[in-house]
Amino acid sequence: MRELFWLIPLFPAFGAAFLILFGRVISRKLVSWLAPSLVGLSFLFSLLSYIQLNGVWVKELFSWIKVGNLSIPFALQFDPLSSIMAVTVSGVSFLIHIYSIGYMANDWGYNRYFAYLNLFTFSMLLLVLSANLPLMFIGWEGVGLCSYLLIGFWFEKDAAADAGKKAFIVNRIGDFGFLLGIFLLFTLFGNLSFNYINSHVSAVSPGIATAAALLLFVGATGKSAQLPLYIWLPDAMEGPTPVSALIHAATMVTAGVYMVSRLFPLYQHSGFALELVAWVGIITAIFAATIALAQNDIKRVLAYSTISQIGYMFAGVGVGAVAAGMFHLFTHAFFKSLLFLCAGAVIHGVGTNDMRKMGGLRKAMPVTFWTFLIAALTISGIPGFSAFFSKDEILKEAYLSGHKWIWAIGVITAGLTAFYIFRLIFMTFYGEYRGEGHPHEAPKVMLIPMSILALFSIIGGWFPKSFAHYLSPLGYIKVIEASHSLEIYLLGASLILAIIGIYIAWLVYVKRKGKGWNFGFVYRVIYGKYYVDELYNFLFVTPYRKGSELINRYFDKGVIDRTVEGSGEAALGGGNLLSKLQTGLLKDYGLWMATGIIIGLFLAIRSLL
Amino acid sequence: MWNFIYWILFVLSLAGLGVFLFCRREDRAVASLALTFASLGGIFALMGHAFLGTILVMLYAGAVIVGFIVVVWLIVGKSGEGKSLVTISSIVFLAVAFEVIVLLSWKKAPFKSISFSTAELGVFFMKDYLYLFELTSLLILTAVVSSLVILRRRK
Amino acid sequence: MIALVPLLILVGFGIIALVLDLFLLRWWAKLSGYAGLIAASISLFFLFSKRGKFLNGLLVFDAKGIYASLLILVFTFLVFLIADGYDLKVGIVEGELYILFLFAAAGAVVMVTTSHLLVIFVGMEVLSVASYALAGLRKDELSREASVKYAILGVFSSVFFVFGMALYYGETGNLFISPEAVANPSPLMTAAALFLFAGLMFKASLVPFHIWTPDVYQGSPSPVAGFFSIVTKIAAFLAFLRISGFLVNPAVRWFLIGSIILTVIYGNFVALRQKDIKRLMAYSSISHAGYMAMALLLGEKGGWALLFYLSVYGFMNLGSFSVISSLVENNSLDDYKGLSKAAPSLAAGMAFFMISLAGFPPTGGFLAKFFLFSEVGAGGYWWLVVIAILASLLSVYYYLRVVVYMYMKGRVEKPIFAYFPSSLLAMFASILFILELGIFPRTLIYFLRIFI
Amino acid sequence: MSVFSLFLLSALLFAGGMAGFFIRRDLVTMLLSSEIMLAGANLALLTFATMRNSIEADAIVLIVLTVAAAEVAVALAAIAVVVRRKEEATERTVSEMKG
Repeated sequence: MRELFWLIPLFPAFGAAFLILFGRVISRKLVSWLAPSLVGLSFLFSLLSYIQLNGVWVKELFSWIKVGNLSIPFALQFDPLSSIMAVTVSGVSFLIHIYSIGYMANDWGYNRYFAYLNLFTFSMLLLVLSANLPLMFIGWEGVGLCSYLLIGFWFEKDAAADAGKKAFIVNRIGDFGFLLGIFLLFTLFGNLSFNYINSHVSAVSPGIATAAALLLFVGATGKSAQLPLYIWLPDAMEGPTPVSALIHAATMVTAGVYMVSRLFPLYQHSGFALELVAWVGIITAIFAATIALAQNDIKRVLAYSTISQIGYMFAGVGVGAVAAGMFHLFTHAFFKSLLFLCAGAVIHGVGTNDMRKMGGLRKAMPVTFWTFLIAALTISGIPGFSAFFSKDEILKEAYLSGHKWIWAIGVITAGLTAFYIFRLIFMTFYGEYRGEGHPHEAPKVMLIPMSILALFSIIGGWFPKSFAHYLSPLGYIKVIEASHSLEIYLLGASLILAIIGIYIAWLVYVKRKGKGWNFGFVYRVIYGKYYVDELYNFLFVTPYRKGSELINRYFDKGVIDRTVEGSGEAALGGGNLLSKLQTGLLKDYGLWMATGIIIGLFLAIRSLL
Repeated sequence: MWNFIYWILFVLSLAGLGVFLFCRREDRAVASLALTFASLGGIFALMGHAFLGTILVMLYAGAVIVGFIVVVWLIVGKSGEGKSLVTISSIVFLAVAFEVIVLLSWKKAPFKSISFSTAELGVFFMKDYLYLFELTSLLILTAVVSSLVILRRRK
Repeated sequence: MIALVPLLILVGFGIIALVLDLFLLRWWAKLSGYAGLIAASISLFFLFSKRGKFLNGLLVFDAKGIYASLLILVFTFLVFLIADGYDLKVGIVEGELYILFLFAAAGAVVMVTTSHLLVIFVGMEVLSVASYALAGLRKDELSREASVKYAILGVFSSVFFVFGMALYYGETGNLFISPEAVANPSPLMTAAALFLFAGLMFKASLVPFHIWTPDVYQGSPSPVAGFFSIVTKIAAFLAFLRISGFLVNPAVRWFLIGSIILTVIYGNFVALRQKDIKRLMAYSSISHAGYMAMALLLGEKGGWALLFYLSVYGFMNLGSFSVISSLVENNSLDDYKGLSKAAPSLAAGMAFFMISLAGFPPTGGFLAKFFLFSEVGAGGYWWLVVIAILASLLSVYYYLRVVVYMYMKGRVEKPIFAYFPSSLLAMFASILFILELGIFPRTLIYFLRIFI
Repeated sequence: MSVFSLFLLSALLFAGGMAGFFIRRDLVTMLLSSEIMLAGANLALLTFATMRNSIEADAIVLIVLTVAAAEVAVALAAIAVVVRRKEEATERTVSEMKG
């Protein structure tokens, strides 16, 4: 596979080109076969390459740009880090392609949808497999563009078109930083390949490295929806649900984490930049989790959850545990896309996003329920499920590297996560059905990918060797060993908080409704201490819900949205004002030119003195 | 004596400019500019560039100004003031014709030691500035075609 | 003398077309126009090895000039293709269209293959005089207005150039642009430089001499606006490049830098609110002129980045104008609503050009900006690059607005458009070249770096 | 007659022409103002030529005069077309496009 791995991104590229050119004339059936099978081929090749991988493979396809001392080959790189991404991206993308066959079956833009989806997969694979920054930037812009196209896919809805625009503009702000970062690195190193930068990073002063790292991180916050550039992601949920699953949960939004991991030595050299990454990550994690507590739109809960989980990954990478961050990225891809696909199945069956109009779907949609439950248990960090391993790896590393506060916030966030995700489960699947219409189970073509993802959500964390060992050929991944007792103590803390979170969710959303469900031993243990319910409700749940609503209303909608929209309006206003200068009258035009000349003459006379 | 004539021309050219700037009537403003250009032609001749002075007077005071007057006449003439314009343009035309004759018979260059003859200028054009000479003819051709295209009415 | 051949071919075929048009052989006149462009381009290839100075140094036939001439011819050819369908539809069945384009292109070629100020001036005037007529071709209110405005402001600005020449002559005694002369920072030379710059900035649409651009673009027939947006710019920027030695003088440099800053800000901000596609393209071209002018700060060193940018920019802009022309003077953005359903290929093409103009990879628009900005940054103007990139962020908004109108807004009545085969050909060729320059730019860059 | 007075006249013509561009209200006279500026520039050229005693300036002025005549012919034609339609030609007649 060493000679062939460069084909991985080309399969979906071919599919996208074919569908864009001939999408109007070929039948849906052909598209249903073609688009997923091409991504399937990518997945197959990634898997085979992953198995055979030893060391770092670089393949230079052709010399893309060669200008003086700047040489940018069109080179792809397959190494432990990119192999994880390639396998994850192509795998999840493959399953979502299949799921989409069912989900989009009745949409008039079927062929266009698959063209975009293939194009997205291509761009994402290019992003992760590129061996240098400019090529990565192409993928980076490409995924942004596809995301924009797919968010606005149902552009008949104004909200969708607006959301697409918002996503695009916010991402552009990030990309601006990214591009400046590339320019800066170019002037510093004169070579933009990752391997070169990573091995020569000690040649520059930490201050300059910090500047470059932070500029790139601006791009990462935009793409990965971190504070303060996260606002586009919740709105992005206007797109079709499989798109949310693929782009806005499993793959594209993790690009920032991947980029920081890729250039980890640069961040490490800077020190400050790495610390900032960790703090931005963990603050985003808890911030988004609190907002998720009060959402009623099923997809918005998941959107904030995504922001929060990516915050975890950044925190992991930021405290120096690249392996842990990547591990969580890997497991997150499965359980978060599963969550979205389940949500999609629910929306498909009920016809609404509003959880208040759901309830009691357990019986109508059994498969969806069980897979959803698996995903929920995974994200809550219940032992045995994949995220248990990855999340606790991050928290452990944070603790061991001395970031005790980050660890504490992380543990609290774990509790909040468990609460909001089970709130979602209870509101959706328990109690009485509160909506209209007849909920029905999704078709098999949707259920099969869900089941596969459920399986991976469970076993995705069972690695015989740790991620750190696998990534160690990169040279900058260190393996930390903790004492066994400390590890158990650390695990216990987050586990207890998670269980408490689930329990409160149960108390609030199941028990209080009077139609309780026997929740096994947890229920029995705390049975008879009913006042705890009230107390928790008073002390914990109500303030929190109020607080998160406040944050949502005043900070999220008020400050950040206002800033973005405000600057847009300011720009438009500025344009209006300046365009007044164009009066249409020749004399005013002449006046402009005369002014120019007079200023010029003034300059000339000044140079005399 | 020449100095005196120079200063008279100097003042006259500025006077023409002044009238142009501050006269209300468009036609008179344009006609007064003929005075400016005519005096400038004289100054050119005094400087030893009699040929250029002739060209300037013919081109501007003659062709261009009369052309402008025609256009102004198109505008103002519709309000019944055409007659005075005809008078003005005839006066300008006669004056210009007179000056051109004077300038063409001009031999002296009172303020210059060496004067170039028109023949020398021709040689210069044929040798050093041949390319520019040809380009100018291209320009004139383009201008003719352009004017025709602009003036053509819609079919 | 042999270097005159391309010019002679252009003018010769122009005159042949003129005669044919006189005898009402319109089709043959058009053919003569095409033939002239092709023959002149071919002659450029053969004459590439004959580089040097001709005609007492008035004609400088160097790699830069030859490449720019080729660009001018290629883009004029594209304009021909665009105009071909357009003239039938709008009722301009005048063979003069092609004749004027040929003469204008000849003027532009004269401008780029010289380093003598007077030749630049005469070439510029040939280009301008033809342009005034071209702007007024459509024979309606707006077109007439565009023609008059362009002509009066054009004459006004050309006076600046003449005055600059006079001062330059006063200082040096001739009008050849020599490195020693332009590097002289005497007050007279500074003033000369500023006046010369003013004249060229008018053609290149740099603030505050940009002011004619939106009105003239809006009023002119679409293919003509496309022609103005690129051929005039190539000629102006090449002439600029020849006199860029003036920029060692701080007064002149700051004059240009100030103008660049104002240009990128003004162009991008005002484009935000435009409702007319041709006005939008005009403001977009103003802002692009601002980016390109940044390369001038590096002098000859920035020449290759400038020429690469011009090559890509020409295809992007003419591509958009091929679509704009296909909508036959329905230029409001509202006319683009629902175009994606009615004319998917036109909409897709337009979307592609907009994305390229906004500078997204892997289109050529990205690479052009990338090279230009990194070169200017490496030349020590980082802060200017930052301003330019910040301002260009805004451009994403208005370029994508066009895409949004085409793809994301429906309407009841169908958009009015026509498929012109030749115009479509121009569109596809542009797409191809933009992708080619974006993905395999090596050959061109190699050429530009070696020779320029 | 002094070089200084010639330059003064040239500058006055240039400035006066520029002023005329803003003072006169008709397109025709605005165009003519540009021609006065041009005459100023030509005078400056010839003054330099007198100082340098060179024939080149004569050639330059001759070409500039021709160019100006060509320009004016086309501009005048454009104005005449407006006049034909609108009965007048001030700057307000041609201010449809703006913004």
